[in-house]
Amino acid sequence: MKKKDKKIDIAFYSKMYQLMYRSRKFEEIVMQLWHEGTIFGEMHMSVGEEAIHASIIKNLEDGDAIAVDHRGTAPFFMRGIDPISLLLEFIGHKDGLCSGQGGHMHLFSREHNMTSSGIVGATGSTAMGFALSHKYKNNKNIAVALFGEGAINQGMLLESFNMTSALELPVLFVCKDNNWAITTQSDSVTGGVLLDRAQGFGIAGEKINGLDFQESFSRIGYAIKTIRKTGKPYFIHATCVHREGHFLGDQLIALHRTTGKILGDLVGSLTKSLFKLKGGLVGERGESLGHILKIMTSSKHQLKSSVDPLVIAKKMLKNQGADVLSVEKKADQEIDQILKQTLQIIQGGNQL
Amino acid sequence: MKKKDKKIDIAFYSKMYQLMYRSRKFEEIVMQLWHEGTIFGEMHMSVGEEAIHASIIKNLEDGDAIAVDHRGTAPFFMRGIDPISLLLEFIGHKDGLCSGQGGHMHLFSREHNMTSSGIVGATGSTAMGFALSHKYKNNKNIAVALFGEGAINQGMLLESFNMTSALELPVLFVCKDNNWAITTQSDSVTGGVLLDRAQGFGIAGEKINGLDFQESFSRIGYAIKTIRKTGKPYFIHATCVHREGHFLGDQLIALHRTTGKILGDLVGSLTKSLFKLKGGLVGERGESLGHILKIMTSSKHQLKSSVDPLVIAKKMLKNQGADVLSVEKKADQEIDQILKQTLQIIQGGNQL
Amino acid sequence: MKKLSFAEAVESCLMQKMAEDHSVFIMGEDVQMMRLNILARFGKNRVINTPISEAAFTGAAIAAAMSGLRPVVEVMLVDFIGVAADSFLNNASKLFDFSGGKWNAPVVYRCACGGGYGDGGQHEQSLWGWLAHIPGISVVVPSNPIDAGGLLYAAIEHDHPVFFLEHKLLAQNWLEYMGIGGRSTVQFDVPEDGAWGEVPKKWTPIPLGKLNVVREGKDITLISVGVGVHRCVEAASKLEEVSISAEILDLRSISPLDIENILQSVRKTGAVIIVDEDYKEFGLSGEIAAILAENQIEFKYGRVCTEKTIPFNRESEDETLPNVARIIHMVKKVVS
Amino acid sequence: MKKLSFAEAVESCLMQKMAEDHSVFIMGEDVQMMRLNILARFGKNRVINTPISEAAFTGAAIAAAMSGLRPVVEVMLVDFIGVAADSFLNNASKLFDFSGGKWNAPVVYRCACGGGYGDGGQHEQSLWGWLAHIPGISVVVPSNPIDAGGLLYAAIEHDHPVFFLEHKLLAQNWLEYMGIGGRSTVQFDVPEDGAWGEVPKKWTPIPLGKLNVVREGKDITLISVGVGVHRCVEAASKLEEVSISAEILDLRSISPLDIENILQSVRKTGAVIIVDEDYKEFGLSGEIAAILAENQIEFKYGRVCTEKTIPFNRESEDETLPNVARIIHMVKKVVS
Ligand SMILES: Cc1ncc(C[n+]2csc(CCOP(=O)(O)OP(=O)(O)O)c2C)c(N)n1
Ligand SMILES: Cc1ncc(C[n+]2csc(CCOP(=O)(O)OP(=O)(O)O)c2C)c(N)n1
Ligand SMILES: [Mg+2]
Ligand SMILES: [Mg+2]
Repeated sequence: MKKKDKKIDIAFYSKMYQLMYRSRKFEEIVMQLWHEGTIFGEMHMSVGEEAIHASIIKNLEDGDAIAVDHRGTAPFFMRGIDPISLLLEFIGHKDGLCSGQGGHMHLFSREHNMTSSGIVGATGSTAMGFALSHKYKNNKNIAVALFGEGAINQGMLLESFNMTSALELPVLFVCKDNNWAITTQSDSVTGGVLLDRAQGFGIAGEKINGLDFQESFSRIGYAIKTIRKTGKPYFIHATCVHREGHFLGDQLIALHRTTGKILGDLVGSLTKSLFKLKGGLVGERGESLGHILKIMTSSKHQLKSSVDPLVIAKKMLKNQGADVLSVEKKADQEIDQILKQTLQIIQGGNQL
Repeated sequence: MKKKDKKIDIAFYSKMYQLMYRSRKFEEIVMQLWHEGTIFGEMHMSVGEEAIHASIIKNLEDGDAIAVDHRGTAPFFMRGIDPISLLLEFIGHKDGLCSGQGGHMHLFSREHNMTSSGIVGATGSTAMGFALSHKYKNNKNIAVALFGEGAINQGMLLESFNMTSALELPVLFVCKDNNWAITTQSDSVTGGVLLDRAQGFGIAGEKINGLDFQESFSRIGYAIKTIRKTGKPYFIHATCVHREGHFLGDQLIALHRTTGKILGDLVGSLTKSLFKLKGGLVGERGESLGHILKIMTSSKHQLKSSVDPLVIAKKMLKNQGADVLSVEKKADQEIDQILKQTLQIIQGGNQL
Repeated sequence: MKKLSFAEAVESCLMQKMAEDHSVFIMGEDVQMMRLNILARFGKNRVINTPISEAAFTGAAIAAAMSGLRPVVEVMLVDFIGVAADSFLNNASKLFDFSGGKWNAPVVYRCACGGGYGDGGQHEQSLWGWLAHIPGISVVVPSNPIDAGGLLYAAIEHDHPVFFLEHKLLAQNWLEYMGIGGRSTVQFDVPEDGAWGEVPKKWTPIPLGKLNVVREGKDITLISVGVGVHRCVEAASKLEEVSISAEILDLRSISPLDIENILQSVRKTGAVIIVDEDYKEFGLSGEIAAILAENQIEFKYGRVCTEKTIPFNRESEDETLPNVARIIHMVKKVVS
Repeated sequence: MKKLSFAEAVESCLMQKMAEDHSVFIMGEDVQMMRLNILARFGKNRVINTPISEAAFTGAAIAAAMSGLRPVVEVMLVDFIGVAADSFLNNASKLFDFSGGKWNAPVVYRCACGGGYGDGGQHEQSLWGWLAHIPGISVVVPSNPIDAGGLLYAAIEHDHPVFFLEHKLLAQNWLEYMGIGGRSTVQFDVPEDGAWGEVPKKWTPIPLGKLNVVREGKDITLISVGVGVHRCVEAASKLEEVSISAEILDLRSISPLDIENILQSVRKTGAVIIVDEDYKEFGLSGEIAAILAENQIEFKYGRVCTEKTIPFNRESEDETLPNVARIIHMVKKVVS
């Protein structure tokens, strides 16, 4: 029995790794297009969150809804939405998922019951609405709300914690906690412990290591089963990292990747400010500088390969003797193909 | 030592009773003026909350701020704001506290750092702003946020729980819980336990019997001392009743006070609806009726004299041999005088 | 036809629609008690009480609508939409465009609005122009029972978000609730023809964006909605005494506006006054001026609006809200 | 005088004001990192990082202001004010009136606004007309560095709530942040004269409610704010080639409006076009039409505004936001 389980696991987790790997490769194309200036505006990546998204997707059924925040690429890609239509949407092409009208922060797929929003905290009420609808229609579907740990201080999200609990609505709340909200370390502006907070609204939950795809899959699986059984909300507090920082071009991340140039510029300007005549006490000023430097250095943690969910997954699979390489190779080819086709469409002059 | 304490207590609690009694009598004038049509619009009373308000006021210092919700009469009266100017404000007179521009839901006294708002949940952020200011100015003052248990599901209030906790701001959150928000029994739309909820935001707190002026005074006193010492927020969950219902003219309350007429009208109309052709299943319909009747009867509880904080206080003081009667008599005369003077001003044709 | 109050008309239409279409349900604070008849008939599953969490439940309604239901969400007073503005500013209004026209949300937000009963500046706003500023939502303001039912019917059938605003001086249930409270000692200037009226046995939709010519005239066009329409009617009959013939347009919906018929009337009269209980600046009164100007119509113009925070004092309140005297004064000023 | 960017001008004014007046502090999400220089100089107590709780901290700022402080609160993008709308709709705007004029809140809400860099419809709105609809708040929109500093100075000194909106195409820090991200592969239509300019060594206030005549002309008046002003300038020089002389008014503040000088200009030219990046309907463009009409001015009229949700696609976006071609087209249509 145990052995058999193991075997199934390897095959299964290889598939899961494949999903994560494909998503990562897909996002690398997105990065490339963004850096080339083909994609405009902001671009928030899901890189570092893959284990969480794969775990959710692999546990969902048809008809389940997902309300996605500003990091939509991985969830939409993994759910099986045509990747070319996603890329075209990011580019603003008329054949994009949303006819080029939404862009990466406003992805919608009616077929998949998937929405997104660039407004922090909006996913709570959206997921609640889908859940309400499921309950109204008396089906066994659930709804997932995705959000970061920064969003957990947004009123409308907190309201939906309460309301799903009181009205018993089947919502999986997934807090992806990298402890950063743009440049703010979220623990410095968040009171209490998140699990207690959920509990305070009457919502059961657990904290998981969202970098570990095995743990994530099994705990999120448990959560979703529980929701389907009870019809009540459940809270998953999953740690993660954002290897590309808040968004592409993030200066905190650039700081660590480039050779001091940005830091030099910055320190120059800061030093000037520090020695302006009027202002805080000298002690306060020194403290400020220390504070700033501390913030800057602590973001570096997210870049270590030891916190990359793909590296972690790959290592485990290799140890188990899985043929990771052929998985990757196949995915590389697929993603390559996607890029080629997309470029063809764009160059075809079909742009809006 | 113990004996002396007791003695001090009686004198002190007599004063506190006096405050509560004066407030009640004052509100009775308000009721009268409202029923006569001299006061327009809605009128939310504090009747049944007196022990809580007296306990707060008796523990505050000059400079402390209070953000009051829609039940402003008792807190403003007890804090020492000229009662005539309050009455005139309720009437909309130009010599009212706010020149007749605000009315009973929008009372402001700059001198006392007291505000109010008719928007449910707004008091949390207002109190937080005062607390922020106290901290900025480095004084030892605190700020109090008053709200009902219905308000505790309003996002901006929840946000201020978090923010006062994370930023360590000296706010006393006082939830006056009568378990009613207009016609909704709040426990039917509220998830979890309120103390846990506060705790989930990192805020210490306790539940008190807000009908009992001794318990209220000592626990709120402890809370305020703690806040002054730590600079952190504290949560008081105080039970109370609203003997006049949500507002004057409340039909649920009228139901219990009149002899069945309203109920008769209602049941007639309901019965018609119940037997309309299309609609819910017969079982569901019966259930609805039961549900409605349950709601109607359960509001009656608030009218029992055993849950009147004044009755409770008076009994205790009498048992201790205090001369409650002379306290009341003096207050009666004072309030009488206030009414007379107010009427004179109004009849003086000085109206705006 | 039968005579119903405004409130009864709304309720009877809602009941009919709920009986016809199982996807219609109502949600909001206190709806179980406030809509007792509907609860009794349709049960708790279709009359859902919410916590005081407007941001969450207005947002949830959008998703419910996206998934095929037709929620009628009550926000009590339109003033309270402030805590939930994101849901119409960035969510309901934008979904259809963002999705490339592939997804829509047929949600109705039902709110009481308007003043004239002494409830102060946070409970008596109109805000229809404020709502209508955001592209992607419709805003409907009926002035009488038959319109209320017909427009609500159309709003529920509409495939996109609609605000349905009921003036408290028309909707007896709200006025009783917020202003009268069982007293016989207070009186308000309730327009009889707005609060009561003949309605059909069976409701059919009145299309959004079609104004109603309440009165024909030739010297000036008075444009209004809700209670303002009745104030105009009263003013018009007094103006008749001084030989000024006023045409009255009841817009019925603020967004979409019935531009064609506005133009037609003002082309005829050459003068227009907007009577708008919402705030004067950056609102409906300006929009109509712009529409006339951009259509190269020559017109004399005036507006009678709420120009500041509504004061609590009853007399000041009556002066602040558009009233008959102010309308007459403005008409005389404009046509002279 | 020295040459500064728009962003530097705002920062230098803020620094000067913070040095002059200890009651001035800043608060908002990420302000410690985003306003690094200010943090370095004034310390954490005066540069307060908040959670993503706009409703709570915009509300708190009002009370802080009531108690004698002068908060400059950052709401990042004006689009995000949706979650905090109650604080300006029912609180900041009404306090002074409610208190009978006895209490006031000198709070400044600082928000980035505007589009033109491909960020989609929830991040590029202008909303100044929406804010200005509510009586009791001022709304300021500078179009260049010297105005930005001078108006911010006045806003901080103002005794009532002020929204101070910085267009992202002018404020380099925001554009870098939201649009460029360190890339050299993207370019945006940044108005040079808006993003850079001479500023005084020491800031003094520019009074709210005073427009700036950017260009004199005799055939038509173009009225705008923010980036729109620069689009008008570009259009005007092209119009000169076809012998149309355009006068350009930079309103600088939407509320209060400088009615007198608007009237004066349109009296002279007899024609006006409002170039408004905010939504067309129920907004600024209508308000100006109303003001002209109620002052019995004869005028030709057109407006070039944002008419729908801003699309993500860059070309559609540029078509949706007011641009030079649309302005020229409208001018020709109106003056012909
Ligand atoms: C209501 C609102 N406020 C602010 C923002 C700006 N903003 C976008 S993402 C973000 C940080 C979110 O942090 P978190 O929830 O932890 O998500 P993460 O970006 O870390 O995934 C902020 C402040 C916004 N989009 N909406
Ligand atoms: C944002 C908002 N939503 C709804 C209302 C209408 N309203 C006024 S009081 C009230 C109930 C409040 O209940 P609770 O907080 O328990 O206070 P109580 O009236 O019991 O003292 C409601 C829903 C409001 N004023 N503001
Ligand atoms: Mg985060
Ligand atoms: Mg209550």
